[in-house]
Amino acid sequence: MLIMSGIVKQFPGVRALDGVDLDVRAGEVHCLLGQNGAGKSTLIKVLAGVHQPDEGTIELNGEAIRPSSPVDAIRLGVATMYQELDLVDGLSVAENILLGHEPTRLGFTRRRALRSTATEILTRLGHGEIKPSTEVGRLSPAAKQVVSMARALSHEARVIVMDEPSAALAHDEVANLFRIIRELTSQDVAVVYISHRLEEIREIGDRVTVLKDGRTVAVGLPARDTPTSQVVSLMTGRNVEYVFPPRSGVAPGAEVLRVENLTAPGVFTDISFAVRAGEIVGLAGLVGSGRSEILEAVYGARRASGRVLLEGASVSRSTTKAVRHGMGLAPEERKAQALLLDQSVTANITLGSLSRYARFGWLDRAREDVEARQLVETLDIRPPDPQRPIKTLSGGNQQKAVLARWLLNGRKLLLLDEPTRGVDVGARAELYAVIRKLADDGIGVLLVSSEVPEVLGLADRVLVIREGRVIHEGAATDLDEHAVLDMIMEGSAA
Amino acid sequence: MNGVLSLTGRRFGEARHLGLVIALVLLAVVGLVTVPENFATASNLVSILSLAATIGVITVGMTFVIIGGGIDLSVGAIMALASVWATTLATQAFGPFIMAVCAILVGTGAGLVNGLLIAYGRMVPFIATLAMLVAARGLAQRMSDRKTQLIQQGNEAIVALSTTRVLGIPLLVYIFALVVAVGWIVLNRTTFGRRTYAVGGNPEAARLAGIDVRRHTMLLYALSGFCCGVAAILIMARTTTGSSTHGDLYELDAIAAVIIGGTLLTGGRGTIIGSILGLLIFTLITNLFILNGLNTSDQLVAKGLIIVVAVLLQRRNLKERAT
Amino acid sequence: MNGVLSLTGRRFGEARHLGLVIALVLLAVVGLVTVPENFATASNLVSILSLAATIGVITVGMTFVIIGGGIDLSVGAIMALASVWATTLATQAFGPFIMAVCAILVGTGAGLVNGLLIAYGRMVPFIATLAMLVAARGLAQRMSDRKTQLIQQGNEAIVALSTTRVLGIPLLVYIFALVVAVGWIVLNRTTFGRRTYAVGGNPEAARLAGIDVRRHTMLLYALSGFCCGVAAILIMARTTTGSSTHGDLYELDAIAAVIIGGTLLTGGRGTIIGSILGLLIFTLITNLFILNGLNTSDQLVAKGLIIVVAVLLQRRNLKERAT
Amino acid sequence: SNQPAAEPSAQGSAPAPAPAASGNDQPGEKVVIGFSAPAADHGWIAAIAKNAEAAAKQYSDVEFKPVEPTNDINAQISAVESLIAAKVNALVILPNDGQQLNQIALQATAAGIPVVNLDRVFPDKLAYRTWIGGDNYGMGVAAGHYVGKKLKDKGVANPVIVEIQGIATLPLTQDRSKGFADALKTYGFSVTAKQDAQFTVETGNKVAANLLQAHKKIDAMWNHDDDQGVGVLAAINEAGRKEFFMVGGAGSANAMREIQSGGSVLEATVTYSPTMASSAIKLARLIAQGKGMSDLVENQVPQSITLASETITKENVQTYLPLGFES
Ligand SMILES: Nc1ncnc2c1ncn2[C@@H]1O[C@H](COP(=O)(O)OP(=O)(O)OP(=O)(O)O)[C@@H](O)[C@H]1O
Ligand SMILES: Nc1ncnc2c1ncn2[C@@H]1O[C@H](COP(=O)(O)OP(=O)(O)OP(=O)(O)O)[C@@H](O)[C@H]1O
Ligand SMILES: [Mg+2]
Ligand SMILES: [Mg+2]
Repeated sequence: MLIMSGIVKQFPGVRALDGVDLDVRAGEVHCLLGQNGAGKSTLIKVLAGVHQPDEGTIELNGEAIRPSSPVDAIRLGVATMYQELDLVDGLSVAENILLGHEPTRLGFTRRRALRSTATEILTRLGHGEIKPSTEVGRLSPAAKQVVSMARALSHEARVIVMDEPSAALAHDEVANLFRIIRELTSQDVAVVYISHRLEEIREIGDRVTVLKDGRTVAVGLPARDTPTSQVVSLMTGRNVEYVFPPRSGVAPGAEVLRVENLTAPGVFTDISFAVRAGEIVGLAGLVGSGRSEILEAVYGARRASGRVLLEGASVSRSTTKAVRHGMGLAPEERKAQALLLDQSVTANITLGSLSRYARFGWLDRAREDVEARQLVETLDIRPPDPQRPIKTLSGGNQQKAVLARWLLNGRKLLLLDEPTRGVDVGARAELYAVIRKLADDGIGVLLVSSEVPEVLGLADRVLVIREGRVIHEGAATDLDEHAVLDMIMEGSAA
Repeated sequence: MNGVLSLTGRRFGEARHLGLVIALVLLAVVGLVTVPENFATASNLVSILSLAATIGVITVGMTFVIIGGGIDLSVGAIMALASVWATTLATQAFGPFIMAVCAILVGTGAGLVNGLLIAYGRMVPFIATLAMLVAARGLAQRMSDRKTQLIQQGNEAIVALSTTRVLGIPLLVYIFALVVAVGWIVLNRTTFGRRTYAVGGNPEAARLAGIDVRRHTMLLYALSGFCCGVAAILIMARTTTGSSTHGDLYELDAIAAVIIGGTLLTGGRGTIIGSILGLLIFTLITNLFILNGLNTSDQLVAKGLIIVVAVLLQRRNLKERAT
Repeated sequence: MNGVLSLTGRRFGEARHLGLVIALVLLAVVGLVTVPENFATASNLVSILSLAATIGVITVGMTFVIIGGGIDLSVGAIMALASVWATTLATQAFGPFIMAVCAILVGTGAGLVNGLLIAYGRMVPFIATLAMLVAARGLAQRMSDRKTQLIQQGNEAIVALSTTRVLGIPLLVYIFALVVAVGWIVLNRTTFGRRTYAVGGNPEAARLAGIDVRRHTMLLYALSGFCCGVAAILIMARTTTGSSTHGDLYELDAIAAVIIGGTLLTGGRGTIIGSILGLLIFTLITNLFILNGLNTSDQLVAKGLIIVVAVLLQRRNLKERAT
Repeated sequence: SNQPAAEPSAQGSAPAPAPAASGNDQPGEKVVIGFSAPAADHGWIAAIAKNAEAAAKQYSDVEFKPVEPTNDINAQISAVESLIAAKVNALVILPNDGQQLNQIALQATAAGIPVVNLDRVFPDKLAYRTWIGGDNYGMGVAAGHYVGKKLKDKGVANPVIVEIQGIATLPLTQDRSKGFADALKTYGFSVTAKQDAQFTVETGNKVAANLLQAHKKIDAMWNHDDDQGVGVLAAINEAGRKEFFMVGGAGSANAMREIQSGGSVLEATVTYSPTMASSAIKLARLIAQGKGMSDLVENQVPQSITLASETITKENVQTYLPLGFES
């Protein structure tokens, strides 16, 4: 039904797509796999009319098309959910969902129709509780993702493209998403689905196309039956064990962090726990359970009552002091909270430790460059050019640069909020190894992840958070995915 | 939970204006205490509104431009050019109606040029409209030969906008109110208005959603130019002249009113009501100073302090609501 | 691959400035053609630089503020206030050195107040510095009783900055060059400069990376105030006076120079060199008009057109490089 | 022809200077006269620039070299620098501020270029050869006498006298106000309220509108400048106020017509004539050619010439109307 062939897209200095083929059938879920920077997002942007291809053809239902703008693509029946949330904060949920094709009469918005259409779509998505009149800027990241999805569904589309829709979603939300996708495919809509989570591909996908370095390396693999190892080696060109690094078995050292009765009214209540040197502590919970806020409060970036002790000393609540005392935070939303998009990879990596390269405020740029280059190599950030503006990197590679920021100088405590969001399988394994190695070197790590297996596999100890309270604390080895999910969900329906 | 969120959302908006309203009320109280016999008279209130009318109309256009992520430095100059063009002897020969049409056409045209340069020439709005400021003033000087152009006999209908009163209020105040009302409706009730928020708040998202961002941007500047044209009619009515010196530094006042009214310079947020309240604060300050016989130097110092206090007060108010 | 990439990266930067350089060269050619005997003289070039010096120093501070995500409308007013304060009879009694120190302290102090209001009072920069503009001008008028204050006998050392020449170039041009050089170094070679880009580009990210964003913001405005203090010394040297009217509308010129130089009003990007080139373009335009003795109104129109052409030219050049 | 043109400008705004009786207008050696003034965004200043240019055009031996008018001191200094560098034979300078341009005028004089200082005066007499200008203090005095006498005749006790100034930071504004106050004092009166405007129609309108609200009953008003006076009158008409009389300043043609037609609150205006610019050019030419003023005995042009400020009322407006400038 949709055939893209020989697509080439050249950016200044990078050939992002170098002859890609894609063949999608009506009513199927077609998965697009590839490492960070393989060209997945670029390919779908070509399809969506955002980028014009330098070469290649697109055929929809047997007709050659050449979408020259997003409007064009939408009119042709291609709706897209982009990787980066692209919502307008100042507008309401309903206005965002129907942006660009609002119901109107003589230029006036038909507000009742707008609201009811939005409510309908949201209800269909299982999120009737999101009020259409709420300002989008005030929603949590997860809710924004839902709105973004609702927008894609608001079009009468024959093809719906989803670029990492599950990255910001927790377990139950993903199930919900899959329900919607099945509903769509049953109506013969084709879904192009991008994700780095292979188990999702296996659950929802029909066929898989694999990209590597801007080229198609496999077409139409059966999603359920292709062995993981084959997919991974196609993507990476080598065999990667998708496993967690072994725990060292050494008993954790002295207490690095102690949190006592941390409370922020309405967000989290009475949180107490400790992190020891060499220990990874995971926070599990639903989206919206307040884990990010706990991390921010510990870091001094958010006001809360209670005490935070670092190596026994009370730290005053400012991020500057937190960093000086040896903490580091890799925040959840990299674009909004972590990156200087216009700056080079180097400048982004060294931002948290500038004083390390300075004497009397004078920067030693050569040393800065050398160390950044080393990290780029260690973490395999691609393309491996530290001088490149970071905004030209793919999402996953940007995420690696965010982590790299805190690997530079001796941290005592790292706070990682969804550190593998949007990171591909191969790199994920490397990141796990890096995080484990940091712990083995005596750093305390506090980890938030919406992927329960990740928390269980990586952490030594797990805190389960529900509605802003700790409801369970115990060794990761004593828990399994089901037990955690039960705890997380329990009572949440009420 | 969600209910609470949307509720705070609405309260937030109200609280924002509440701060401005409190500031206005405080200023009014100061007026009542210091000059009781002159301040609260009908004629003084009418006078304040008449003074606010010209720049108020411009402020409406400016609010659109700033919400749409731009800025328009050329408003005062465009108004001057429109007033001069409409009062040349050649134009005046056609009578008051054509003069008004001429002012509006010239204003809209100049705004359109701004819009073209910014949307299609991709110039930074600050620079494009600065260039327009300079050029429009120059052109106005050329056309008028640097003379103040009086409205001739036979065309007093224009001046009548200022001198004719209905229910004790000059016509130009009604025009001001009309522009505000229409502006509010367009911004809040039409797709054009709502899309303005999208274009200013996240142009990339707007583009991906299929909005023609360039065309929309161009129209915003044309709209601002249109408002300048209307303002030119009002200033002609008030001063009985067209002049290249009209509207000097209006851009600063209009932008300040918009920003004090809660619109962000980065675009994507803001309200017409806020801008108008902001403008009324400025107008009221000047009125109070002159009623109290303060000299300009002291006025300036006091004005600076009042702005700071008003804004801090407003912020405080916001914060209390927020926590 | 890497070499090529970083090369294009560097080329990109050059291209941006290249556009400005081309515009400058074109203007110079116009000068050579229209007034061959007067334009390319050493004395005219020195005159251009002297004219650019005062506002140039202010532009350096403005570049920092704008890269840091802010804006400073009060520069001209702060310069005026500093010049008046430094030339009161009371200050003049202490001699030229203390006068200079006084100008710098007053400038820095006023900038610090801006910084405090913006960073800790969380006022929008536009409004806070607008309030400072108004208040500082008012204060300068009060202090000077609205009179121009002459530099007294015995304090001619200040004036000597303008009249003494080394290698045929007045001292104040050297001061200008020094400020530009130091500004460049601070912006490009120190942590302070790097942090300025971070604070302007993504304040939230900067905060989470451990930068004290508020303190840094405050310092940026203090720095801008400091530059205004230095500029006050230069304007005192050039005019032999302190006056509340000095630096009228310098804010617009400085901001325009910064923006034409490629710094974004949204912050996080920009260069000192670009700003200075932008400023020189404006100065050169003025100089050419002076030499050609054009009539004012035509000059304004021409100026507007030249700005548009220069910017479009620059954009075109960029685009060619990009594709 | 070497005779000055009979009619300099069709507009009539630049009055034709009467040909001198002697041979001073006979062409002499060729001279270049540089001219620098503030930006012409004001009727009076515009008239200055036009008059200067028209006067220069009358002489075949004068090359007129104006530079970009500007309101920025720094730029005006630069402009004069360029004229010095161009080695003109004489300079006519109307400075934005005499004190601030003093230094550069000194430089010009030092470079051997005679400077004719027009209107706003340089504090240092070494800075210029000749000064010609209006009498700001005298202008205030003239207005003060008109107002004082009229109120005295009417027998008004404790009159409300309102003054609308021009740009407050100009020394000339302060001089005018002082003359006004001093003259009023001789009648036992004083100014009740004063506010400054910016010499533009619009600011005049704004200030007047507010002042009228501040004072419900006014006896007399003096407005320093007829340019802004158009706006002041509009505000008065809008408010429908008629209980007082008003005196203008400078002497624009428009104000004179208003006086002539009667029925307006504007009863008189005190002159500050831009014709001084024509004279300044003539003086600069004479100085550069080393001639004197032929009506005087002296061989050289005098060091200073002050124009008298005259009071124009309905009675004498006829004679002044041809000299009025279009604001
Ligand atoms: N606007 C751009 N300018 C220059 N290079 C770009 C641009 N957009 C993407 N690229 C480059 O194109 C390549 C493909 O990027 P793309 O975003 O398509 O990857 P992806 O497969 O979606 O990766 P991820 O899984 O990390 O999201 C990368 O090398 C990236 O750096
Ligand atoms: N700006 C805000 N204003 C009001 N409430 C907010 C805001 N941001 C978050 N919240 C609320 O705070 C709670 C925690 O939010 P958040 O979604 O960040 O938690 P989380 O556990 O970190 O989830 P995630 O997996 O998305 O990181 C939620 O109830 C959310 O609605
Ligand atoms: Mg991607
Ligand atoms: Mg979170």
